[in-house]
Parts: sequence; structure tokens; C-alpha cells
Amino acid sequence: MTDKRILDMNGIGKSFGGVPVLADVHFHLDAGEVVALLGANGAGKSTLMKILSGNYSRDAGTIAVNGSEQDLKSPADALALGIRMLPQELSVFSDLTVAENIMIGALPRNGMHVDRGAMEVRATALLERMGLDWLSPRTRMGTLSHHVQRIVEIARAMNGEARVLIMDEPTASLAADEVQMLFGIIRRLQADGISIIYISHYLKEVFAVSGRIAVLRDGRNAGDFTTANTNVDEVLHAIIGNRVGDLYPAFSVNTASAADVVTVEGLNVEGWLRGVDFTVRQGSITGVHGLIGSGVEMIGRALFGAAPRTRVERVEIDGKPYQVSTPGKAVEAGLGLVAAERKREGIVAMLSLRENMSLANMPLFTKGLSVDRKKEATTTAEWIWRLSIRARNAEQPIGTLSGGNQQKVCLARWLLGDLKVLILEEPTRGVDVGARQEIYRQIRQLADGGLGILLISSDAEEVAGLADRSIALASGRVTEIFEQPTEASALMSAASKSAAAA
Amino acid sequence: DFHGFDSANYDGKRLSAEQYAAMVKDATAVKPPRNGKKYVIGFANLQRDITFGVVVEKSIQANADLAGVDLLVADNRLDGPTALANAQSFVQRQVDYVIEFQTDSNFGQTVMNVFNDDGVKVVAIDIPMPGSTFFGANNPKSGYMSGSYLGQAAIAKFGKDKAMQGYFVVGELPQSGSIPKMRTEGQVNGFLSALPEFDKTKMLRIDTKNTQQESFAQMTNVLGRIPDGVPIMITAINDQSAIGMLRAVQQAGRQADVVVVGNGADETKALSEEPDLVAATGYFPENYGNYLIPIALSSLAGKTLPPAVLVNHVMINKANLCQYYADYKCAEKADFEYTFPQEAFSAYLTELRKEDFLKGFEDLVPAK
Amino acid sequence: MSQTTVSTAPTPARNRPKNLLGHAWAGVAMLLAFYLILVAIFTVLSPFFLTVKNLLSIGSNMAFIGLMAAAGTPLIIAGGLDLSVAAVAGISGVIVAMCYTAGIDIWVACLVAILAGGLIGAGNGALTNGLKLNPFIVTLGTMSIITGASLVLTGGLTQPLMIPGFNWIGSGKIGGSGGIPVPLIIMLVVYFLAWWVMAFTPFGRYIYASGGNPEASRMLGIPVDRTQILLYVASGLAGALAGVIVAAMLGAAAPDSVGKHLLTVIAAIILGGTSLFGGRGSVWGTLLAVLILGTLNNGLTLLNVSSFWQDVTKGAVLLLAVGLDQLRVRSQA
Amino acid sequence: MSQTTVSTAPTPARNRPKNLLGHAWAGVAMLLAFYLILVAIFTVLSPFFLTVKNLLSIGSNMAFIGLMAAAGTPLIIAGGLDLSVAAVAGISGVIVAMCYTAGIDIWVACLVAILAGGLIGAGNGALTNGLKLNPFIVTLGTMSIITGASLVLTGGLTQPLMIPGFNWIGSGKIGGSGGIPVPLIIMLVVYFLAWWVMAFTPFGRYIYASGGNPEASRMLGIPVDRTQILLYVASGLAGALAGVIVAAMLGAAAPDSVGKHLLTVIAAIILGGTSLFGGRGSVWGTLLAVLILGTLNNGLTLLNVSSFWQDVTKGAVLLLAVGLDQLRVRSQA
Ligand SMILES: Nc1ncnc2c1ncn2[C@@H]1O[C@H](COP(=O)(O)OP(=O)(O)OP(=O)(O)O)[C@@H](O)[C@H]1O
Ligand SMILES: Nc1ncnc2c1ncn2[C@@H]1O[C@H](COP(=O)(O)OP(=O)(O)OP(=O)(O)O)[C@@H](O)[C@H]1O
Ligand SMILES: [Mg+2]
Ligand SMILES: [Mg+2]
Repeated sequence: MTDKRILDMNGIGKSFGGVPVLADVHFHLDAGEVVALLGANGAGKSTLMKILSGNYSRDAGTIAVNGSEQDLKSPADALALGIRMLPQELSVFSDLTVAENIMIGALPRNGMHVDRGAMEVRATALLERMGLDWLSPRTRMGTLSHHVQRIVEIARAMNGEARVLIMDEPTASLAADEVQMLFGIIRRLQADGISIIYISHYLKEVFAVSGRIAVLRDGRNAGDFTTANTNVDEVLHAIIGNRVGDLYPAFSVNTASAADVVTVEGLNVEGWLRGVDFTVRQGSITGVHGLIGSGVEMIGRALFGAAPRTRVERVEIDGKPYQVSTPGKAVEAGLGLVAAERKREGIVAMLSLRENMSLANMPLFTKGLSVDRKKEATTTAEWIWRLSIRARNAEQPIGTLSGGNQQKVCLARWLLGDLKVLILEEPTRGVDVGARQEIYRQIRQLADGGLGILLISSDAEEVAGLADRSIALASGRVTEIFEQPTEASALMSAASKSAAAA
Repeated sequence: DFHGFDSANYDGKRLSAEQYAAMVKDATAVKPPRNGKKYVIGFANLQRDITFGVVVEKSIQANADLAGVDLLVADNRLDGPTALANAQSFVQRQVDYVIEFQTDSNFGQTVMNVFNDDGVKVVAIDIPMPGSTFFGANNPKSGYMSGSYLGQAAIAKFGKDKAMQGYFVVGELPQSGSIPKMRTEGQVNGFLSALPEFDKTKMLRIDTKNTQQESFAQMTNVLGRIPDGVPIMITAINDQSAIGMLRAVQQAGRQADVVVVGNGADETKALSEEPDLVAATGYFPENYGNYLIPIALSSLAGKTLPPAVLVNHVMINKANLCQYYADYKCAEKADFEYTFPQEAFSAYLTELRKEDFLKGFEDLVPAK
Repeated sequence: MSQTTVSTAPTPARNRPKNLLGHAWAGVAMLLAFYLILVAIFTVLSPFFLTVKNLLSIGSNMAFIGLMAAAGTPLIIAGGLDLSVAAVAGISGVIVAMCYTAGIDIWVACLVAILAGGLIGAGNGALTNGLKLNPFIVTLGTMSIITGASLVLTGGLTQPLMIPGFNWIGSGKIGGSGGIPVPLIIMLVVYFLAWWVMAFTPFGRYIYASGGNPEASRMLGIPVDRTQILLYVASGLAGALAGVIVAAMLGAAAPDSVGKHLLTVIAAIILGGTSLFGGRGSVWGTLLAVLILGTLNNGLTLLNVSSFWQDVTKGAVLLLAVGLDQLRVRSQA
Repeated sequence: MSQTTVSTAPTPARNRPKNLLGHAWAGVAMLLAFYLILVAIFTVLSPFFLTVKNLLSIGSNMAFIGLMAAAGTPLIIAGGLDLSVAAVAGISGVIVAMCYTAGIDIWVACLVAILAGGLIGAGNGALTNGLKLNPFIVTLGTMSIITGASLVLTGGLTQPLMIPGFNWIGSGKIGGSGGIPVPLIIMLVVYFLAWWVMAFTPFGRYIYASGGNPEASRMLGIPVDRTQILLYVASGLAGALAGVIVAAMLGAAAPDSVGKHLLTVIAAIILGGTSLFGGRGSVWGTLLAVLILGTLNNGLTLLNVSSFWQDVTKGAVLLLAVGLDQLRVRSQA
């Protein structure tokens, strides 16, 4: 690590509509340094980085790059200084090709033309580096799964002359091995003298990859640690302000005797799942784990009626036959689903937090012919408090909440009604540790209250920590069913061993 | 005769400022201006961006200026609701008299209701409105004139046998109701009066949508089915459409085969310069104001007016253009001697009164 | 522990004052201010402008536009678009006239026309939502078909419809000759209805959600397609009602008379703050925009401004209105 | 064997080469098929239809619409919208006529008109992108202003413009009297130019990126605003060129003759497969849509179908075209 100070942010302040989000924040970066920027949901991490990348203007403070003060009025200013950002939310061009998506910011030219050959060669090289050697650079981005799109987006961030690379929760939808690959890339970049700001809620990752840890709390600096000289507890304390106990609640005791609330036989989704059978039990959490691409993405939404080209032999809900058709019908039958892609499938960005909260359960909030707004407001206020959702108030448009806080709303909205089964796709993606603990506690409480929960996650530890029984998937088939809580390692090997066999 | 204006036999010449002053004085004695100072006359134009409307408006404005009365101009934009709103605005402005040029006789009653409620008298241009004085075109006749002229001109140019082999294309305005329809039907029947046995399948109608561009495009389309070398005989709802159609023929390089008769004679420059635009039915919109302002002042002075004052249509061709429009020279002599088929026209009028599309307002059809 | 949670949870009352003048309302307030300024200017410039009768007649003259825009607003908010609405108004008058001529009672004829409008709306809804076709092209297509059909039915001729009781809908007044025009009342009733549905009912919520994010709405079990189809039906009904009112007002049904006002309808909706991309807007904004456009028409005519300059002025006012609103948004952000 | 490949490689079923005939081209191919079917039908029904001359004249008649649509396509793809383009065409003819009357050389007059079009486009661009105003309202406003201005300039009167050399642009033919009409050639040149820019240059990529995801584009340093402003200028230039061609074709400049074709221009763009929401589309689709609309006009007129039934038929064909395209998309998905 050199001692060359490449970036110095001093006294940064920012408020939205009069509400301060950042106050007097300091942040600095040396060349070739990997700094983890941590903080609870809504602490202001993304906002700080959007200021640095020229996407937001700042209200106060100075930014010096290489010792000279910079104004950074637009992303172009930041890019010119070599500051590149991989934003928290997927931001790609569905109608352009993969190669164009990667190279759009720095198109190679041949006279007046785009040099397609050079563009595709370079894109292919970057794709290979990301392990996407099977992906043709001419594929249209919109035809890829979001997970693949995310990796392409990371490849894009690798392209060009970066001096500072900001990664805002890059691993939120990556598989474990992809995370390792990303770390390999980060180390190589670091060796080239590129500095990296790494935002994540996974402390394990942070300790594996960073050299220094900066913490924000409530929009202020709350600690700066050299990674080698600190520990998880100390960092967590800085993030949350108090100690956290066990992340996961206790398992259910009477799983085995519980009745099946959902029985699925012969679930097929063209290209994803082949003949999958499973059950969800009343009052318990059934986990599904598989690597991304194994069909784990589709299993919940197929049952919910939201996956294209689905065929299923038999479904029973509460012992009664059920015909999979549309999400609307699924909701009527007592199913709920929290989608992994919250921006696209989870929130209505322009509506307020309150309105998003009640949307899936309007009958509950209807008095006579009209909406019972008072009940909406009290319920929303209660859940804002219970999940410590950071928002100005219940009327804030949900699109302006931080990612993790949006996720909490997406979860909370299903906890209002009287569901039979709740399907959770990656329920804590992007959620901070404190809230995660609370969400896990809520999920467990719901299960204890008699709800059947299908927890779908590519994070083996989450499944291991929470699920009473689990299913491992690979290549679109069930490879193993664990009727008891199991270890993450067992899940992982079940999820990969038969993939190799298939 | 009211200071030089005799509503029954008026030649359309503009009155002098003195005559107007005397009229205003008499009228003021009978019905003083509502604002106590000066008469305000409202003029709701049919549409201000078609040549005919522009010329009428200029003429009315010139006469109003001469008479020393204020003129308020509104634009009905060829639209019923707009005409109604404009009528209300006139009443709101407390006008003393209204010259109404609107789009459809069926709206006449409703628009009149607004004026009647306010006790304002009205003269209606071209479209009759119940309880108002009518001034304007004799549509069946003007159409019949252009149609018969076209037929006769075609016989003169190509000979009867060849003309019978040709195509008759009429540019119509079918969406706009019975008034343009009377004109178009007049044109068709007038044409048939010259060439009675004309093959109906060679009579083509195109929708001009009241623009030169659309007339051009539709004529271009229709040219595809007219064989090379046969006569193309064109007339249309107005001069602008006729010219658009002529341009399409010229673009196709077939001007040797074409003969065109316009309707309106407001495109005088083209009438003088385009060899194939042989004539147009004259409406003399530039004289409309010469009638309308005296009508207004007579009415304000309490004089009784006949229910309808009709424009005397004349066929204007290259030989008589200079008589009506002094800016242009006349050709030496006419290509042929045009005669208006009065007998055939009277018979046609009798038939016309039985037409379905005139049911409910047969009184639109003039006596002669 | 969970006991304390409830007691320390923030009460909703504390949050309320902030959003009363929240994002949606601030835009409407801006339009209101703009409208009032316009009224003030015309009052100063013309002694004839500021009379109760004149203001009422503006409202009455704009009623048919306002009706179409009232239904168009929630439809666009929900992510749809109906270009055929003005053509529906045209054919609706024609239907009334044809039925009446055929000896059917005039009120039954009106009912038939309005039901026909609803049916056309249902057709638009089925094509756009059932078959997932592009609403712009679909309703442009139905617009063309309906316009053609009205012309075919009438041969292009206006149909007289002078029936005192019926004409009262279009030109009657409640409360004597200086009273409130019936079309204005009908329009206001429709606006209140639309507002109530959009602001207070679950269906209203579905409208905003469907347009704001259709995919997310579907995942939440919201009947996006049904919502949109119902709104297409509402647009058809409103178009037909507008057509009946115009026919009653003019005492005649012209096949092609309302069609040219389509752009004004859409302009009012957008100027009123509704996003063409869905999810955002309010009927009050639309109503104010309708009033602004009507007031401009009226005031400029009263001032004897040439219709050519009226076009120029109207364009400039549109730019000004949208410019001022942007200024507000910026100063707020 | 590395785990990396296993986890991200698709399962075989997902890896079919189904997007070889990628979305964009398949849509264009569908329109081409539709066009050919239309040509076939008219050929069977009318002996006058299938002649070189007739087909060329369709192209020539549609040239001014095609020009406006050619520039409108990339603009809409980039996320903009220009409702003023047809009004610009109107004023452009007027400017030529005024300049010529003032004694300026006719070609210089054309240049002035086209530059004025570009300037208006720049104004639209500045208002929408500089001041961030809603393009629908802005260009509706400028449309109204420009229309008014042309009327004020001419007093509503059509200006004659019979100048042989100049009229050649509008009605000349290359290669004798049966040759290729000049307007058609101009239009095709513009289409090739637009295609080249959109498909091959970096600016073309920016067009798609700006409309597809403006936020992401800004984040990547793509000059979204500059891209859009340039396209507004292009739209103004194309509108002005269209106006010059119409004036040359008709030998006269009517202040308001092109204005009514605005909806046809937008319809062609959308029917051609361009998304009103940006990001997607191609000029060839637009060109085919323009030809389809022109062919319908021509064929129905040749068959002597009444203009009322033409409206009905055109609407039905629009629905059919968009319906068939949806069928294609479904069978592919
Ligand atoms: N455009 C905006 N308008 C209003 N408030 C905003 C806006 N963007 C962010 N905020 C608020 O600023 C605060 C900080 O948000 P930010 O996205 O920076 O959090 P974060 O630390 O990145 O959280 P997460 O871990 O959930 O991503 C949040 O309370 C959020 O609601
Ligand atoms: N219509 C679609 N819907 C969802 N995913 C799709 C679709 N079409 C393609 N994909 C995904 O896009 C990715 C790339 O597909 P593509 O056929 O372009 O691959 P390729 O690199 O050309 O492979 P190959 O070498 O086998 O030709 C795959 O993951 C595939 O699953
Ligand atoms: Mg964040
Ligand atoms: Mg392939």
C-alpha cells in the first residue's frame, strides 16, 4: 500500500427536502487501498458515494482528488477523474447487446464508426475474466437473467481507466464462488494501484477483502478501523450502536408433526426446473438452497404463477387442489411472495411507504367503499418502528428510501394479512445486520404463529441458520432434502455435487 | 333604398364614407350603440386560414373601417362548439350586431338562441340560420355552373367524342355536411348537363380534406387508374383543391390532357397564369363586406330586409378576368362561348328538393 | 417488550402536516395560482371578462373536453391511453340522432349511445390488455374506425337534434337564466366522482400502482389488467357522455365535430401534471388545466386578439405554465 | 473443473439460438411481410395498382411524412418527442415564400428555412433538456406558437411558389418522366443517413442508451442531454426540409397544410416498432410503416373506396398490423 492520498472528502453534508442525510462526513482513500464503507440501511453510504461519483450535488464540504479540489457537478466530471461507480441497483440497457452494455462508456472507434470487432473482443475478455466465457457478447442484455446482468455490469465497471472504483453492494446477488472471483479481481486491481470503495452488509466479505473499514451511522462518521486490527464485534458496535446477539432465532420444535400446507408435485419451468416435488409445512420454515442458475430463482415464482412456461402436475394448498395461474389467484389462495428484484417487482417507487405497505392487502384496509387511511397510517407507523425502517415519515415516496429499507417494507407488507404461505426470495438481500436479525425474528414469529414459509436463498448460511427443513437444488432438480436443520456446508455440497453429476 | 343600399337590387359596389356616415346616424337614432359611443359588430369567421375566409374578413374590415364601426373578429375554426363559445363571447362583449359565418346549418338554431336571448340581430353568411338574414352563395347554382363550364370546356378542347372517353374527377369535402355537398352535387350534375351520357364509372370522387396537399396526394393516387392520353376533367370544392389536383397532373407530366375549373375565383393569380385552369365560379368574397356592413346598418336602423341576399355568381375565365380583377390582363377572346343551361338547372333544382340529404332544410335550396 | 414498541412507535398524526402540500398537491396549487393570475390579467385587460355569467359559460363550454379529460386522467395514470375518446364522442351524438330518428325515446337513445361508448371502451381494453397490444396504435386504430363509422352512418351530414328536454342537458341552467349551466354541473359531478374513486377507494390505489409499476403490481396480486380495462370502459362512457352533451348543446350531432379536440384533451391531462408514463397525476390538476385552456380561449376572444395571435399566445402560456412548475420543483428539491 | 463455470452456465434448454433473428429485425421483417401482403391484395383487386409508376408515386407522396418520421424515430428512441415537427414544416414553406418574395434567391431562401427549422429544434431541445421541461407540453406549445406565427406571417393566405428549378425538388424525376421522383430519393437518402448514424456510430449507441436508461447513461458519462438536443435539431431540420419539399411539390406554401399530418407521423413511428418510452426502434420499421400507410391510401383510392370507408379500413389495418406483430412476439417468447 502506498501512502499516496488519492481522495479526501471533508465536511460533506447533504439533505433531502430539509431532512439531513449526511452531516460533516469525512472520508479518505489512498492509492491501491481497499476501504469498506459500512453502515446500517439508510446510514448514507450510497448517498455519499453518489456525491463522489457526481450523481448528487453536495450541500456542504469539499472533495479533493489527488490533492486538488474538485467540483464534481456531473458523473462526467467524476469519470474524467477516474472515479467509477457500480451502483447498488441494477442499471443496464436491456435493448443493447452485452458488449455494448460493457463498452458504452468508452466505445472503441474506427473512423466515424464504432469498432464492433474491437468492442466485442474487449468485452469478451472482460466477460471471461468474470467467468462468463459462455456468454456471447452479441446477446441482447434484456434476455439474460438479472443475475447474469449484474455480472455483466461488474464487467463494465472493470472497463476503462479507473483510479477509484466504487462498488455499492456488488455481491448482493452473487453466488459464493462468484464472490471469490470478484475478490480475486479486486486484489488484482489493487495491485495495479487502483483504489476500491467496497460497500457491503456482509462482514465476512469485508474482513476478507478490505484493508480498512469506515463506518457511517445516521449520516455521520462512526468509526475508522484498520481491518487487521479490529474484529467483527467492534465493527458491528460502530454500525449499530449496540451489541447484537445471535443472528438467528431458535428453530421450531415440532416441525415433523406439522401438516403440509402446500404440496407440489412435478413442477416444471422450461429451461429452469424439471420435475421438482416439495412440500411446505404449516408453522415451519422450509428453506430452498441452490446456486444461482440452478432454478432456485424460479421455484417460488413458478408456484406463485409468475414464471413463464410453467407446467405443474399437482398442487394442493391446505389439502385442496390448486391450479397455478396468476399471482392474483395465488394471493387469493393465501400465498404471498417477496421478490428478489425489489426495484422491478417489489415497489411502486412513486407511491409512499404507507401506500406500498397496504398494496397487497387492500381488503384489510377497506372500510365500506373507501380505504381506511387511519388504519393504514397506524399499521405503517408500527412496522416502521418494528423493523426500524429509516424514513422521514410514512408519506415519503418509497423510491427515495435506501435499498435496505425498501426491502423491509416489501417484507412487512405480507406480514399484515392472513396468509397461509409466504414465499421469500432472498429476503435479506441488501439488509443490514441489525435489521436482518429483526427480520429473521419476525419470520420465525410468523412461522410460530402457524404460517408456512418457503425461504429461497442462494446464501447457504441463511438457509442453514433459519430453515427447519431444507431442500437443495441443482440443475433444475432436487438433489437432497434435509428434514432437520442442517449445516451450510452440507447444503452447499448438496447444491454443487449433483450439478457436476447432471 | 337606404342611403344608396337597396337590398333587393344591389350591385355590390362599395358605398362611400358619406353614405355610411348617414346610415350610422339614422341607425343611432333608432338603436343607439350599447356602449354609448360606437357600434360594435361581431364577425365570427368560418376559418381564418382559408383564402375565402381571409378575403371575406378583409372586405368586412375595410367596410367597417369606412363606416366607423368597431369590428370584433372571432374564428369559428370550422367547429360547432367553438362557434357556440364565440357567440357567447360576442354577447358578453355586448356587440350591437353579428355577422355569423359558421360551419353547419344544423347548429344555426342553437347559436341563434344565444343571440336571441340577448336581442342581437344577425346576418348569416352562406349557412342559413333561423331568424337571421341570409347572405351568400347559391351553392347548387355555383356548383352547377362550374360543372357545366367544365363539360363545355372539355368538349371545346377535346371534342365531344374524346371527352366522353375521359375521366371526370371531382374533389369533394364529404365530412363537412350538406353545404359543400350541394356544391359538389351541383358540379356533378352540371357536368352531366354538358355530357349527359358520360360513363358513371369514369366519374371519380376524391376527398380533398380541404387542403391543397391532400388534394395533390389523392389526385396522384387516382391518376394511376386514368389511362395515358385520355382527357382528365377536374373540378373541386374550392380553388385551392382544384389547384392541388392540377399540380398532381402536372407532376405526372400529363398537362396536355387536363382541363380544370375552380370554384370561388379567389386564386386569381393562378387563374390568370395557369393555362389549364380555364375558369372558376366567381363568389367575389372581396365584395362580401360591401353587402354585409350595409345589411347590418339597415337592420340596426330598423329597415326590413329580404330573408336572403344572394351573391350573383359569374363564371370567370381568362377572357373576362380583367373586368372583375383590374390587376390582371384579359385574354384576347374566350376559348369557347359558355352558356348556362338554365332549363336543365331548373329541372335539377326540382329534383334536388326531393333529395334525402336535404330533408329538414329544403329551404336551403334557392328558388333559381 | 412488544408492548413498549407500540407505545413508542411514531403516531401518524405527527407525520401529516408535511405531506398536505406534498408533491402531488404542490403541482395543483401551482396550476391554481396560474389560473388565478390569468383571471386577474384578463380582468384588468377587459371589462367584460369578470362576470359570473362569463366564468360560468367558460366552464360550460369546456365541459365536454373536461369530461373526456376526467376519464383520461386515471387511464393514463394507470398506464393506458385512449386516443379514440373524441371519436367516441362523435359517434355517440350520431347514435342518439339515429335512434331518435328511428322513433326511439330520446332518453333511451342517450342510454344506448352511452352504453355503446362503454362497449367501445371495453373493446379498447380487451385489445390493449387482453391481447397486450400497444394502446397508442390500438386506440388510433379504433379512432379511425369509429370516425369512419360515424361518417358512413350519416353520410357525413350533421343530424338535427332539436328537442327541448334533451337540449336542456347541453344548454339548460339550474337556478334561472343566470344560473349554473347543466353541462358544468355534470362535469363537476364527474370530477368529484373521479377524485373520490382515485383518492379514497382501493380501486384508486390500484390505478396508481398499476401505472407506477405494473410488474410489481402484478406480483402483489393487483388486478392490473382488470383495472385498466375498467378505465378504458370509463373513458368510453365519458366520451359518449361528452358527445351527448355536445349534441344537446348544439342541437345537432355532427359526425366529426369533437374529433379535432383530442389534442386539447391530452394536453389538458399532461399540463395538469399527469405523467404520460403513468403512476402520477390528479384530476384536479386536469380540471385546472381545462379551465386554463378555456379561459385563454375566452379572454383572448373578448380582447379581440386575432386567432393567429391566439395560437401564439396559447403556446407561450403552455410553455410558461410548465416552466413555472419546473421552477417550483427545483426550488423544492 | 472450476465451480465458476458451473454456476453461471445456462442449462441447455435456455440456450436455444432463438434470438438470432433478434427482436428488432423480426419486427421489421413482420412489417415487410405485411407490406408485401398489402401490395399483393391491391394487385389482385385493382389492375392499376402494380405499376412502377404508381409504386413510385406512393413513395413520392409520402416523402414529406417519411422525412419527419425519419427524424422523429431516433428522437423518440432517445426519449424525446417532437409534436412541433409538422408545424415546422408549415412555417418552413412560408419562410421560403417570404424570402423569395423579398427578392432573396430561392436556394438561399431554402437554406434560411432549413436553418430556421434547426433553430426551432434547438429551442425545443434547450427547453426540454436544458430546463428539463416535459417534451409533450413544450413541443405542443412550440407547435401552437409556430402555427400561429406562420398564420400571422401570411395572414392565413397560401403563398404561390411556382419556380421551375425549385419545383423540381418536389415534382422532378431522375431518369426521364418515368424516372424516380426526387422527393423519394431525398427521403431514402435521409433514411440511409439516419440508419448509418443509428447503427454504426457512437452517437447511435448513445441514442439507444439515452432512451433505454437515461439514469444509467448519465452515470456512465454519456451526454444524454446533448444527444437529445442534437436530435431535436435534427427533427427541426427534417421538418423544415419536409416543408420545402411540400412547397416545391405544390408550387405553393400553405401555412397550415402539413400540421394535420402530425398524427400520421407519430403513428408511423410507433407502428414501425419504436417504443414511445424510448430505447427501442429502427428507421426501417418506420419507413415500412410510412409505406404501408401510403399504400393503403393509394390502393383504397384506386379502388374508389369512399373516404369514410377508408377511415374504417385504415383503422382495421392498424389493428391487424399491431395484432400480427404481437402474435409474432408471443410465438417467439
Ligand atoms: N432522492 C432522495 N430523496 C429523499 N431522500 C433520500 C433520497 N436518496 C436517499 N434518501 C434518504 O437518505 C438516507 C440515506 O440513504 P442511502 O441510500 O445513502 O443509504 P445507504 O446507507 O446506502 O443504505 P442501504 O444500506 O440500505 O443501501 C435514507 O434515509 C434515504 O431515505
Ligand atoms: N428469451 C430468453 N429468456 C430468458 N433468457 C434467455 C432468453 N434467450 C436467451 N437467454 C439467456 O441468455 C443467455 C445467452 O444466450 P445466447 O443464446 O445468446 O448464448 P450464446 O453465448 O450465444 O451461447 P451459444 O454458444 O450456446 O450459442 C443464456 O443464459 C440464456 O439462458
Ligand atoms: Mg445504499
Ligand atoms: Mg448463441
